[in-house]
Amino acid sequence: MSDFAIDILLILVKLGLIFAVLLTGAAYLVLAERRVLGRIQRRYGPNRVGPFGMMQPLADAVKLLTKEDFIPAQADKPIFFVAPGLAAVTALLAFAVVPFSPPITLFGREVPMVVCDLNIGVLYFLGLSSLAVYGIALGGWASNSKYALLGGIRGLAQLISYELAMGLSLVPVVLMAGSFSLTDIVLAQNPVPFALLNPVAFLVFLISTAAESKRIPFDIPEAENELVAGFHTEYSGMRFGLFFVGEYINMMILGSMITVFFLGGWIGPVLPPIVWFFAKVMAVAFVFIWMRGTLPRLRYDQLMHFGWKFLIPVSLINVIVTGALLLWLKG
Amino acid sequence: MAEGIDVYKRRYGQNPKSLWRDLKGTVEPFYVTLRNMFKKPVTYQYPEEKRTPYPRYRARIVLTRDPEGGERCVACYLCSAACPVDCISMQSSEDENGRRYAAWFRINFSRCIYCGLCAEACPTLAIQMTPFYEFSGRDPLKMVYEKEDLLIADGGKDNEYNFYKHAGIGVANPRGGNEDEYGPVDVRSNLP
Amino acid sequence: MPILTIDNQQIEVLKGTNVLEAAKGLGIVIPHFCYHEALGAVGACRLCAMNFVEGPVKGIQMACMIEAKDEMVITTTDQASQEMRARVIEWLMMYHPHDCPVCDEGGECQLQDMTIAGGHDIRRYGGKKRTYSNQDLGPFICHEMNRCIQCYRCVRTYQDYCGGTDFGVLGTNQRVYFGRFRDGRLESPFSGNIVDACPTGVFTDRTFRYRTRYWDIEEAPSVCPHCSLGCAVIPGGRFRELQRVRGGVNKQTNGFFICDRARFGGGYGNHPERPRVPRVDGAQTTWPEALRALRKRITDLVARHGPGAVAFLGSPRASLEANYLLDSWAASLGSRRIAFDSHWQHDRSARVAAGKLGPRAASLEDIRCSDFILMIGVDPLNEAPMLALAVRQAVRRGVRLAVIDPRPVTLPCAAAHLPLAPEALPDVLEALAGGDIRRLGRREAVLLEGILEQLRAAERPVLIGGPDLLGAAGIERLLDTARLLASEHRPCKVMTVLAGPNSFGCGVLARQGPDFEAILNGMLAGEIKALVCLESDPMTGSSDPARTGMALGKLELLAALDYLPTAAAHHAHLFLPTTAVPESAGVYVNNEGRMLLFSSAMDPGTPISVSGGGDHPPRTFLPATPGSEPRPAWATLGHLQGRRLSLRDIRQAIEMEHPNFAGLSSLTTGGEGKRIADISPPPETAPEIPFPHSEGEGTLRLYAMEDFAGSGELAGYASALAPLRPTPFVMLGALDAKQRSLSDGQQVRLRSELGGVGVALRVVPDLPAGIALVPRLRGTALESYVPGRGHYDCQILSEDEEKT
Amino acid sequence: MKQHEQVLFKNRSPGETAFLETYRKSGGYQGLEKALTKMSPEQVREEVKKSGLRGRGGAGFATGMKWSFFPADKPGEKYLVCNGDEMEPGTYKDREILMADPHQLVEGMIISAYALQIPVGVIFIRYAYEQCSRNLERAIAEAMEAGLLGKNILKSDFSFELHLHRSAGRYICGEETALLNSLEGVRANPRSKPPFPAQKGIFGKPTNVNNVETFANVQHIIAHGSAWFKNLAFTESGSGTKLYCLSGHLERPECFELPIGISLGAVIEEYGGGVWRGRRFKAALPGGASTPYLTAEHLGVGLDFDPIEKAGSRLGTGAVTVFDETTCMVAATLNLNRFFARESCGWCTPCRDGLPFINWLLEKIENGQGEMGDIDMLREQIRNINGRTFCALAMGAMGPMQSLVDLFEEEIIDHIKKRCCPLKT
Repeated sequence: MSDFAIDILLILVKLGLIFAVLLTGAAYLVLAERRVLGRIQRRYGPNRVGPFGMMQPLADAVKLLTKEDFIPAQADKPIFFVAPGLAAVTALLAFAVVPFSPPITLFGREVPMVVCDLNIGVLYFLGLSSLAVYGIALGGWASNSKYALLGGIRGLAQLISYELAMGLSLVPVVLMAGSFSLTDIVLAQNPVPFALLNPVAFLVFLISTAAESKRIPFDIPEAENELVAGFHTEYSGMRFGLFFVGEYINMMILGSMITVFFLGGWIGPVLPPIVWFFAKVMAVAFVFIWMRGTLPRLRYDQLMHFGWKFLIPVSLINVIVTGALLLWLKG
Repeated sequence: MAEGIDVYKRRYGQNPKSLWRDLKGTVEPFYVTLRNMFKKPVTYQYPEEKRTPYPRYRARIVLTRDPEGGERCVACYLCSAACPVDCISMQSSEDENGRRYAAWFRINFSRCIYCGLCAEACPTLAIQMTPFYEFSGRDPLKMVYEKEDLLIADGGKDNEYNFYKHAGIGVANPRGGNEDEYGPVDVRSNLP
Repeated sequence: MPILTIDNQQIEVLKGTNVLEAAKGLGIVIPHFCYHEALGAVGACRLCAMNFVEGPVKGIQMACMIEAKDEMVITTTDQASQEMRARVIEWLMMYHPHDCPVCDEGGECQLQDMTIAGGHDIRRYGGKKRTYSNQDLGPFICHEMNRCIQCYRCVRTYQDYCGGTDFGVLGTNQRVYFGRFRDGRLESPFSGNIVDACPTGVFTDRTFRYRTRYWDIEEAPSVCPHCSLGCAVIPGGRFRELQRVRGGVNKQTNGFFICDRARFGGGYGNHPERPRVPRVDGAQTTWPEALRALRKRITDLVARHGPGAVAFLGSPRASLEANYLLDSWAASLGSRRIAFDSHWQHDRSARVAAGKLGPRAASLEDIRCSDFILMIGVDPLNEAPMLALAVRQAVRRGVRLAVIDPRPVTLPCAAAHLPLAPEALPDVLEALAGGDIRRLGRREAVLLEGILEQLRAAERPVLIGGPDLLGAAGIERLLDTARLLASEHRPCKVMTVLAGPNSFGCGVLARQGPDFEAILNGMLAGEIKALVCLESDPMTGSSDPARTGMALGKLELLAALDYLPTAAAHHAHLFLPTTAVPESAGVYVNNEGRMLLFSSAMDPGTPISVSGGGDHPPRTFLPATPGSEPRPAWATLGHLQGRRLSLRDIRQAIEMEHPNFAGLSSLTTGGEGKRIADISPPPETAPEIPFPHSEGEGTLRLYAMEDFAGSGELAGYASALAPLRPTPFVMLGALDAKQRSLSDGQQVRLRSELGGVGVALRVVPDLPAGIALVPRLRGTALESYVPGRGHYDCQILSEDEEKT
Repeated sequence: MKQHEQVLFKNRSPGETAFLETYRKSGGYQGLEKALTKMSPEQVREEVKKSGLRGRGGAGFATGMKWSFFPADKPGEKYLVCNGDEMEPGTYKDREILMADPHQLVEGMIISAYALQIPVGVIFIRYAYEQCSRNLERAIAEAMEAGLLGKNILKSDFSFELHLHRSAGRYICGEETALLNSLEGVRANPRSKPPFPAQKGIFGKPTNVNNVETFANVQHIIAHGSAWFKNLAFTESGSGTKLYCLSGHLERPECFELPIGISLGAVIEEYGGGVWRGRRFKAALPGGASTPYLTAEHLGVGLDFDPIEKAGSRLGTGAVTVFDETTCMVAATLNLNRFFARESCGWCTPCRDGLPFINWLLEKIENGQGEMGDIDMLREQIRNINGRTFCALAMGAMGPMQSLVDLFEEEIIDHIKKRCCPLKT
């Protein structure tokens, strides 16, 4: 067996693993979210299917798969079919560059614990998160429904707006790490994570990712009580499921990104690195859920106002200040 | 950012306390929700734990009878008019004593939303809500109740009321025979 | 045109308008009970109190009693007038029973509305309530006196407006009672109007008793199909059943009221034997099947025998649209054999009226406003009841009324009656037109002299005639007389009473076309193989039922479109169900040429009371409504011609083809309608068909006449009218009766060419000698005596004579 | 007891009726002769106008004025109607006239008919006045026989026929338009005014309606002149004499003919013999059941139209009903109101249902179940009935009612506070 073949095999195994972990993770994240929200509201949440409701994700999946796949009469069918997949796939692809552990040695081979350690990982991540916009914009457009269209347009505007702040908040990270590779960024955070070194960038990134994932308090594109269900109003069955899963995968991706960029990735004492990594991701996910249970939805103008007039200026200033400091330090 | 501060100043003046209040207002709820997460849920675990509803709980509808055992319903159509989901239908008719009653009376419980507007509209206290809420089925037709299914042998709430004794048109009592009435006028006499 | 200010808004009203109406014009509706537009203001209820601040009268006054004058300043919202209204309502409600749930008026009760509007919410009166005993007022009206609020509307409607005498006010003070002297049916044929007039539930419709609530009824403005006057009615249906009919408002025709035939005779569409499913050769089938069969059979016949083998029969009770489509269907097949009324005399009369009536046509409103009325050969109460009421309104104003008719014409008002034999009527008309009166008898001459004098002196005289006795020729002569009597400054208007609600429209469509007599001859000769009947029954409708029956028997194809279980529908090889009037929309052209729109109040279908067998509705659910197969005749006829037409399209097509109907497509329901333009040239009058008369020993000339509830085709199928149908009788003059030593009430034998029947004898004092009269009563032995056919020779024998 | 000049009661003697012979002896039919021979109709009307005669039927409208509205000079059907439907509680003056001297009415009507150029007259008399109508029948027959009635009266061009109509018996028939309806044979409901009877009366023809006493005065005015008539009265504004029917708690409840303007106190003390059983005076109805009460402070008021109106009441028919100190005014007024409620024709709501409502209120108060709010309710009822009904019947009922709440409010409050009638023993 040639090295190349083994490399390919390893990549496939990693891919499979990541795929399985991500999908089950997303599914159980749904359950976790519902349980946590339940507790915040002093109820139990789903606890009927299996012990502690553990089988709930399975039941949901079965339900979604068996539901009627409904297509509106005047919908733009090809786009309507593609949009949910686009949303889920872009979310999944981002994981290709996430390193969740230092390379390990397996049968004498050093195996990097990342599908593909791109040297421009940050740019890859930013590019994919821009592509995610297409999923909802096209889904909203293709439904031929006023609610979906409005949701799609809102999503478009929101995602593009917050991408700027997100990108700008990553510039200090790259400056500090001196690399676009995510592995390098993680390694650069030993022993002090960037969250402590540059809390402003961390907060801006946290808020922007929350907005990117369209979660409360930034769920303007869905906004049930204004737009029924926003861009996925007309979707049902597994197509809706793809949107739904995409959102939770997205949440995990963004959690991983926060971990990688600001929380020091797998780095931590005592426990094996991979456990650290997942613990940090879960902590971020919990923060997102907690936020959802606490904050009310922003108004559309407040959202835009906050993004353009506050986050972007703050992150710009932060870039300049960080750059100046680094110059002075290295100076 | 500069404009953001301007807006902030316009809105809150120069008072730094306002900024503090806003920050606190953003962070404090996180504490509140976190605290609640560790309290015991208030949920009743329904099929295992059962709750006794209050007597005025609005669930399955019944038709009651007056103290003499007659049907209280006079088929006035007010309940069907009040019903927001149009689940009540009936046909009024007249018996040999001049008493108005429902020839048939039907409530489609698979449509009913138990809002209680019918009971509120009922002028004769015939239609009443009971607290019996464990009431569902898989066949919609089995949820369509006819008069025979709805009638109970009781007056329900306000047990003593008998509409025809107050109506003043001489169905239960002879004409002019209610306690708040004079006897029928003799129109052929001009005597006082 | 006084200008006055009400609640700070100015309004200009016609002189003589009362303040209440003026306020209504501004949208300020003040509660009132005793005031009614048709009955006038009497100031009894004292509810319409307003505060007159400036002007000729001051203080709290009853708005209905005060004529609007310039410079009046009135408030309706001030405390004093509001308090007054609240107190009046309180007084009215002192004794009102607590029975709204079991009252049929509930929901459309003016008292309920006014009580809320008047601001009275809690009964403060704590004393005992007055009660009354009720009366049995017959099969149509329910009486519940405890609910009475003494607005006097009923008695003003019944006595003053409708001229009834058996109902009135009894007693005084708070014991005023509205009823009859003793129990019994209200005798006036307009008795139902007190149901509409009563603002609360004292008088309710017994046929509608406990049937449904106002809010559950589907109502739509419609036109009464029982006679040719085109009265506005509002039928109401629920559960696919006609529940009731109430009077509509059309100031040009009926005004506010309708007759009992219109009100209680709406049940024909709910007849238990109504055919609701298409039939081919006696077997029920589906619509597509039936339509295909009809089209195929007719195409085959045309192919085999030419287009002349197919004849068509329209109907005066079918809508204008349906008749028009039948006409265009016939034209598209190339058949010119189409008639619109199987009754020869009625058909011809309608054509004459349609052609020659012109601007001299009198509406009922013209009659109410006229100042001299001459009725000749017309019996309004039986032929067109609301005409009698219109005439009464004129007579109430002091207008003179003369009636020339052999029948004992009963009217709800005073009239000078000149009983002349039917043969003499055209002569009378000629004499009136020409002024040569001398050649008539002395007694007649004296009376006619007086009539002629008044006719000449009157400013707005109206002549009224009917086709049954005058015939088409007589109608033509009546129109000529009116033309001669009119001058430039003085119109002399005419009203011709026609047979059906759309006779006039049929007359316009028929023009010079053939009549049913020609078609009948064609059928008998075997030239015509097929007849398509649109909502008409030549078996009973034509003037000679026996001959028609024979002719129909020779047909290869009899197709009928109808909603009644008529004889023709029963015998038809191909039957297509149509919708009854309350279920369909269309246009009728009434006897004065007024186009009147009616719209559909309900959908056809088997009533729930039938499908549920009187108990609760069946517990099965079907996607289709049972019995909903009937389709509007116009839709079916359009379909048969392969045209998908809406009513609007048809109306526009009618306008294009017949410019007389200009404005048809812009009509709206519930309006006053629009008179059609005149036809030119008027159709030629066909020669009269003579009926042989053998002046044998003891032979009488027997004329059939209309009966209020017994003669009409639709009325015959309305079960509610049964109590109004008389038992068969024959009328004979006092002299003739004496000659035959017969007495009033005696059971006699009537023998004529149609056979012998036993009937009761009614002796009438001033019937012309040698004449006997029978009403046409459907469903009895007198069914085959058709009015307007001319006379039958008959003998009247006592039962004993018959035996020997 | 001071004797005043007797005009209408000239021929009155107990138990007897003066007919033609007696009447002629006392100067009867001289007025008619004078009018027909020496005077034109205008002159007669002028004389009556000058005399200041005011209608004696209750409303007190000047007769001369009323006659001037009548289209006397227009030809055509016209009617003269005498209102003898005397049903006001306490009033019996017409009966006294007709029992004593019926020819006065006949002559008065002929002169009036001459003055107004009316060919037909009708006397509408109360059903219960059986003897009176017999007297009238005889008087009419006698006058016919003597050529005083019928065609060409006293050989002049003037003809007049007079009919007697006995009412079927209802208080509302005393209302002039209801009376006309009653004469036409329809329900005796009042008609709306305008049009007034002078324009449209019976069968839509001009009709003049006057009271018995008014007509009876006409012939005396014509015979003796208007100046004489005017001088009969005590007061400047009044004229003639008036029949005062005394009733109630008096020693001598009889009918007296006294000059107009005599004081209430004088009538009660001098002619009525004072309040009975030595009790004190509490209140009086000065003119029948439809006039407001007068109290002790009004004893000096002259019984004439204008002074009584100033005192807050009306002269009405001059039927003085006196109540002593033991009378419960609530009960007395309730009794009056029951009468009016019963006699309502049933046409308009405030009268038909408003009066029974007040009955219930007063009964409640009288039985001690009243509440303080009831007085307000009573006032509110009076306010909304008074002047807002179709005819004047309910307005008449509100006369004593209004004065009850104005003058005797204390007594009503007493009823309510003590929860019983304080005067009931």
